[in-house]
Amino acid sequence: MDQQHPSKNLIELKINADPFYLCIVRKAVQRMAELVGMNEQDSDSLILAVDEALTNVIQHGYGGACDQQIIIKLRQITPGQKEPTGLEVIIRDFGQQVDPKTINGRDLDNIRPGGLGTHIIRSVMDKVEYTPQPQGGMQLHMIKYV
Amino acid sequence: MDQQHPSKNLIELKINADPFYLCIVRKAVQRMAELVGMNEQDSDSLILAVDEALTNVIQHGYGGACDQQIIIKLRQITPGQKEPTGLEVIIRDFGQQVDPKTINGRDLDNIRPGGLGTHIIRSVMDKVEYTPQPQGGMQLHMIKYV
Amino acid sequence: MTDQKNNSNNIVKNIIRRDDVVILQIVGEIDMHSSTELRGELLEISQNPPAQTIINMSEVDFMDSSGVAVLIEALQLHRRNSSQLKLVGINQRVRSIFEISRLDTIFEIYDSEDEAISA
Amino acid sequence: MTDQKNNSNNIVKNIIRRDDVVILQIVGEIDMHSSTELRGELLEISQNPPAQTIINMSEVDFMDSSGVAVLIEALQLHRRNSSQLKLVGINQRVRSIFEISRLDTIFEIYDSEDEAISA
Ligand SMILES: Nc1ncnc2c1ncn2[C@@H]1O[C@H](COP(=O)(O)OP(=O)(O)O)[C@@H](O)[C@H]1O
Ligand SMILES: Nc1ncnc2c1ncn2[C@@H]1O[C@H](COP(=O)(O)OP(=O)(O)O)[C@@H](O)[C@H]1O
Repeated sequence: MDQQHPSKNLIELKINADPFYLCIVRKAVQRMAELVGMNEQDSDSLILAVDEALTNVIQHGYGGACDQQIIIKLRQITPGQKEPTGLEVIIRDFGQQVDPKTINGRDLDNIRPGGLGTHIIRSVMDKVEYTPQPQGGMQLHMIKYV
Repeated sequence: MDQQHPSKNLIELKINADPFYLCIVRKAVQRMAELVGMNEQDSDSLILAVDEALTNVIQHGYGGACDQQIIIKLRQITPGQKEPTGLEVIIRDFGQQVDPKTINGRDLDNIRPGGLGTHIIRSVMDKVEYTPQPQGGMQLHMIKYV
Repeated sequence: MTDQKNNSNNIVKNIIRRDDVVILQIVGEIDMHSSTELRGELLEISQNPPAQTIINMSEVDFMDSSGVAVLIEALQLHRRNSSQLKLVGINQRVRSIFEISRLDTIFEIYDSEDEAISA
Repeated sequence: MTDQKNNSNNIVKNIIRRDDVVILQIVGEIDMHSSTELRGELLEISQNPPAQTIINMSEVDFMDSSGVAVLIEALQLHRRNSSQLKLVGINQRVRSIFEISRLDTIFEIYDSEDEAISA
């Protein structure tokens, strides 16, 4: 990530794994979505997807241990030879590691509370990649193009 | 800062030195002020003081070079033997160093645009301490008690 | 949980109980933090179930799956009580989560409170 | 400056010019980023100065010293043109910057547009 321009249009947030702080991250995502020129509808779903990913880290990665840390990086993707404009979101935790293949929501026809987060993330984002980190914890790499 | 609890009720933000991102920091400060139980009026002035300090870094510390970095740390001060509840704000830049004694606003009776930021910061915050950093740049350490 | 967090931005703005209808107006952002307040309110309503509960969401700026989970739980409780749960004023900002989750087919959704009551 | 930043959240909501009064309604958060828009608008008004300009700030949620600087500059331009600049609807959220900066004594401040016009 951003070897060449270490801080150009990049925001980094470190928060406790506590739902109390989600609204701050949403505000940051909203502002970055504006920066890359996303329309309001796309921006709203992007905000939702990031919120769902963080909610999952809090719930499953840390099992509700609110004093743990989550790092969120938001970076503008400037249109290049290969890529269109977009927003890159990286979420890093230091919690439980899981096999990315096991991260799946419920059957949408089986109505019950829960099991919607991953559906939302995958339907909104253009790239979704979970990677267990060698030093512990998980990283979720997401991209949404404009 | 926070040796014992490296991440308990601490938020850290890294932004570019660009006014575009100020609104994100204000949202974070607002949420932290809520956390420490600040009333709305105090919270509003705290938000204003942090905004003014960042505006100064952008303008004077970096001279408008928007691709430079600012780090903002917000930490809850839990009531201890010596201190009441409050919010600690640390703003770190890597820009021009100045003698803290030279950071002063204009005479309030001499009405002209500008020169109000430091007045606001000093009248709102209970502690204001500028320190040039050995590794370059400045650090502003502020506290507001509830 | 971190202590000392006040809930200054309440999401339940207003509750009106008239005849056998409860109208609950919720506002703001409903996420994993604030949805517990909504859940408490809806569980309380289910203790003493009216013929219908109408949730007015026209001033809801954000809702995530924690909010949806609370609504689904409430819908199931209402069905068990043979009472009705209706949603009103779903705006553009929260419509997408209803669509992605296919909830627009599960909930009874109306444009206005009057329309919901007389439906 | 970083490019590609759209100004989707405009702070100038409405401008009404009637007889020799301009009423400018501004909304949202006025900081170092958004104050340039306000400055442009006020400079334009000063090009062709009305007898009085009234700035309605009742929907302003935040204002910092960048906003104040723009207002002071506009006040000075208006005085030079022998026209009046009046502020209306200063709410609790922006009152403190007026007090700390002692601007409540420099600006003509009124509760409503009508009061300002007839003053
Ligand atoms: N960050 C994560 N760390 C570990 N497991 C996860 C994570 N995110 C999702 N999962 C797994 O994927 C499942 C589906 O997640 P989701 O669709 O969001 O529904 P829910 O969180 O309501 O169970 C979770 O139940 C969990 O087992
Ligand atoms: N972060 C900073 N770095 C360097 N100089 C600063 C900084 N903050 C304030 N100053 C100095 O203090 C002066 C007064 O600041 P302030 O009261 O905010 O008014 P203004 O920024 O409008 O000049 C500035 O003009 C500048 O010389």
